[in-house]
Amino acid sequence: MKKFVNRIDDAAAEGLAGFAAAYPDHVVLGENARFVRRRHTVPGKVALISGGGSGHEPLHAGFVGTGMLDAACPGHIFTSPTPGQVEAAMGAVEVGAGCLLIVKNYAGDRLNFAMAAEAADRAVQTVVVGDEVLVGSSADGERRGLAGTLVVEKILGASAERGLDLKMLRELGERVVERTRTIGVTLSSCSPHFVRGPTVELGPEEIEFGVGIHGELGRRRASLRPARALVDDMVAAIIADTGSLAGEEILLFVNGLGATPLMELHLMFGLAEEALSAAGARIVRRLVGTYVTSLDTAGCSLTVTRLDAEMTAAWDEPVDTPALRWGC
Amino acid sequence: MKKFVNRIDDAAAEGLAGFAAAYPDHVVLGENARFVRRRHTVPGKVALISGGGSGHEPLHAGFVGTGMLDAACPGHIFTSPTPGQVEAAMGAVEVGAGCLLIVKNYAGDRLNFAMAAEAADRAVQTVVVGDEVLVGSSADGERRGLAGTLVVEKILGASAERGLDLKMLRELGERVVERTRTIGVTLSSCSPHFVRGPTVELGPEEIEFGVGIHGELGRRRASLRPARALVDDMVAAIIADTGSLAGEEILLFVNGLGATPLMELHLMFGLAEEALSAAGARIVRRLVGTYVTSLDTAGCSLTVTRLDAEMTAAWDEPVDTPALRWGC
Amino acid sequence: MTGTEQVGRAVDAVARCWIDHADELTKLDSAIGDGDHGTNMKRGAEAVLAERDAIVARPLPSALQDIGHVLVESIGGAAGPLYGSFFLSLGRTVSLHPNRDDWNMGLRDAVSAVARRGNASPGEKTMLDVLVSAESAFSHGLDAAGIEAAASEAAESTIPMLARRGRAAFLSERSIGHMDPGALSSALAVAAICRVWEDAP
Amino acid sequence: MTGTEQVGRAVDAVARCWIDHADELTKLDSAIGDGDHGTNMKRGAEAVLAERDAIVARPLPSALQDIGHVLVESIGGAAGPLYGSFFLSLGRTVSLHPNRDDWNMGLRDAVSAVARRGNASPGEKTMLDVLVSAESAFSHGLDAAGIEAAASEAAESTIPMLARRGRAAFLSERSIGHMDPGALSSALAVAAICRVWEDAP
Ligand SMILES: Nc1ncnc2c1ncn2[C@@H]1O[C@H](COP(=O)(O)OP(=O)(O)O)[C@@H](O)[C@H]1O
Ligand SMILES: Nc1ncnc2c1ncn2[C@@H]1O[C@H](COP(=O)(O)OP(=O)(O)O)[C@@H](O)[C@H]1O
Ligand SMILES: [Mg+2]
Ligand SMILES: [Mg+2]
Ligand SMILES: [Mg+2]
Ligand SMILES: [Mg+2]
Repeated sequence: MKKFVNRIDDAAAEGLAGFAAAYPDHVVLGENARFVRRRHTVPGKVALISGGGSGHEPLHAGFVGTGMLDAACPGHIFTSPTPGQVEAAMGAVEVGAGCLLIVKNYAGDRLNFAMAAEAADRAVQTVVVGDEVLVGSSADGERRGLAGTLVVEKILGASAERGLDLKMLRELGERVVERTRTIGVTLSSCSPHFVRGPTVELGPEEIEFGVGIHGELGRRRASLRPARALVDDMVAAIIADTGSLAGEEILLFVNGLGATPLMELHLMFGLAEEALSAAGARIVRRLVGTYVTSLDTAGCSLTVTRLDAEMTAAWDEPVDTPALRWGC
Repeated sequence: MKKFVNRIDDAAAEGLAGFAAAYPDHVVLGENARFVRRRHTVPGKVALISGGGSGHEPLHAGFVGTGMLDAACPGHIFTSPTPGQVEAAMGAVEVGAGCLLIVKNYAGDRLNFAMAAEAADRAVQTVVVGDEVLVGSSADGERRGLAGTLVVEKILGASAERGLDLKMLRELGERVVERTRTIGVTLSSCSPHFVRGPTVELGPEEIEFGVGIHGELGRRRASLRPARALVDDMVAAIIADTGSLAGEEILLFVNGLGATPLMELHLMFGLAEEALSAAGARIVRRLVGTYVTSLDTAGCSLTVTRLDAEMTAAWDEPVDTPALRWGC
Repeated sequence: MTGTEQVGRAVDAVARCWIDHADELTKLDSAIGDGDHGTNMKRGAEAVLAERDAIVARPLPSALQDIGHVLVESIGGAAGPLYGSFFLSLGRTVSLHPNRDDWNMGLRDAVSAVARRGNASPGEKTMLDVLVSAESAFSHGLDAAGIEAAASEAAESTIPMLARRGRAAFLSERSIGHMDPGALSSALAVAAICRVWEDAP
Repeated sequence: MTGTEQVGRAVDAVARCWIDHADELTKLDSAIGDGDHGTNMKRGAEAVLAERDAIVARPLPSALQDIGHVLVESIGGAAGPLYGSFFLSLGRTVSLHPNRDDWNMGLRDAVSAVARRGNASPGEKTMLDVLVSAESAFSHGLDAAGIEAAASEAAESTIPMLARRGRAAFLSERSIGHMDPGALSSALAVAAICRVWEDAP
């Protein structure tokens, strides 16, 4: 798969360097690019730190800034960052109110962030994000951390700016995760720099249903159908997981996985709003775009967050990061 | 090429309907979706209207709102909108200070917008955007309207909010076009809904150099090389067109053509900043992302605008549109 | 056959022809354009067919102008205004019951309207090359078959041309070796009209 | 051959092995994971090789812990902390000049450190399946060839298993029929060490 790249092994590092060059007012690269931190920290604020493998851009470094993350640790492509990176980030942005680590539910992320937390000589708490809708037989299984991570980071980011302490933030984070469900569909898998060709080969009429954001196999192979049928299946899977959404105030977030044009994401958004409204849900907040990706994967995810007053207020708060910006 | 779509012929209309559903606070769909207009017009302001074929999302409807366009007329995929659409848009958003039509330099766009202007019984002026860098033998030819259109719309949008009149806006627009140059490179062409497979077949080691935003052939076929070599060629082509950029204050805008992941765009941005700085240019404003696309084309464009004080100030003004948002 | 009946049958024939050749036009426009000419002309044909009876019921000049308006508001892109200008101009100049000379003058004005609208001249690899040839064949008194042949040859003649107008012009030399899609859609229309004219002069 | 010399040759052998089999590990991780295990282990191998002389010059316990730290800070992903925990634990328990019993106790602790760190147990289609088998073969007094065989069989035994830990667990039944990439990288490491041990017991 053709890419804009120099040396394959430098793809993530050169991408990060370009990102930092593009947003000099927002972010600063930590020493030998081990983390990205916001230019100005806020005295007394709990430091929000996240991170994960590269290849999900703009997640997480794109969400460093006012109203969201204080620092993000990018690992190699699809590879969790090391404990040393997380420790270095904590040292750079913690201002005495402790650190809240926002960790997506993958073994690599949890293992590395846990080692950093253990080694840290400061107050550290962790929120594990698992927002994947479980499909069929995996009902008892683990939920992957998907696009809902953005919602968690936005709501916690605003709440931290408002002065919530470490414990309250962790509890709020866990509540947001509980009320956030995501399901993704892939039309064609990505071709990571280190894999010749796509990770998963899909035929012209095949899709993967219930996918993650690492180009890996999803929950099941399915056939390509018109968008309305796909959306109805996705919404049905969400509701099977959350229970009825009738009367619920929800945030609907349709996210591109990297190579899906905005016209198609808008189309899916319109269908999702229709399907959810038909199920009795009230869409009160909306986001559509390419935010939590899997390199050059063609596909999209639907995220539904059941909002309460506190979450809605936090969602509306100003945010000024490279990838998400409103109100300031 | 697999897509999220219901009926092929409805792809653009359903995408537009989803877009309008996603941004109820920003935009309103005109009668039977002939145009998209901003929710609140500004008394006494010159109405800025643009448009073109669908398939370039978020351009143009994504730039409707405070500080940018008042209305955008979307045609079918890659097909200019009709005079009737432009006339309807003018009727909806012109508030007595006349209309400035921002028209990309394509026969279809110019012919249809010209027919609308002729039929209009109000003050109408037109800015034709041709920002393409001319490569080799086509030196005397026409310049296509590419990603630089965003820069023109942003600068004119802010200036219109500040009260510039129709004539001053048109002159400013022409000046911005003169000082804006764009060159694009495609790794793989797009597969429009109405074409089975990609418009242009490129081999595994082939790229198109000097491309437009309609999936069509570029200026010449070239071979895939490391990103640094591609960027050096692109910057050299820009400078061959503009003359030396030494000492110039410039806006650097690296734009994705639809299916290129952000990691690669950031990488290209970093290389472009290096190459332009080496050529003596001072990068004072920056933008990177997927803004002016060609459906699912894998590729990117480099846009350089030589800024003066007025343009820089207008660029910095607040903007609140679905696709571009800062300062408010 | 009354005038309007002939217009009706011409409308049906041209529309049918554009719809049936949409894929071919798409292929040509994919080679040196953006691939939409096939769907554009198909959409225009369907729009005219949708109002065919109303159009045909009107006096010839209005019918032709209606066709022009419908094409402008349905085809879009470069082809819309150009085909629209052709029929709008034709409708403004032909009389209620035009004889061959009236048609002659009408067609001449219509072709120059297209040239003016598109600021193009023959030899620039556009639909104009076909319209000019067909009109001149008509004005030289050729019969239906002769006009159809002229149009078809004109379309073929665009293959070696360097495009100077429209999207293909951006490709400079790379436009050489491909037939212009608008030239083919024009030649198809001329052929369809000629056959209707031949069956019932 | 002195202890440290043997460690040096073991380090070279394991690193060489992970580098040479990177593509194979990538292929396995593409089937039921995200495809990065090959490059992850290659990066870890190169990082240890870069500090090989400094590591080998140190007393055995520190050398093993250094290897653990280097692997944690270079591999990343799930494999980093797990391989790191193995060597960190081994380095903390073995004495300066361990005999077979010392190695036995050290390996047993190291394997349980991995199990604890990953919260995994044998039979869950992870590298632990191989480490447990190899350690048990060692503790039962098998020779190098025997231990290598046990490790290799354990890797094969992961093919029919349903993954319960790590990325592959998300695939439930779809993980069946593929060898676990971490199991192969562990088996390769065991084989490399056994051969070094065999050449110079
Ligand atoms: N200036 C012009 N004068 C005459 N014909 C033109 C001109 N520009 C374009 N055309 C015709 O339009 C055809 C392309 O139509 P179409 O593909 O529908 O529009 P677009 O180029 O906007 O996609 C070309 O093949 C050519 O024949
Ligand atoms: N909880 C765990 N316990 C033991 N081994 C694990 C665990 N999670 C993952 N692994 C091992 O890690 C291997 C994957 O490593 P790697 O691909 O480098 O990390 P990632 O899965 O983060 O991409 C798996 O094949 C498995 O052997
Ligand atoms: Mg990984
Ligand atoms: Mg077109
Ligand atoms: Mg076209
Ligand atoms: Mg992996």
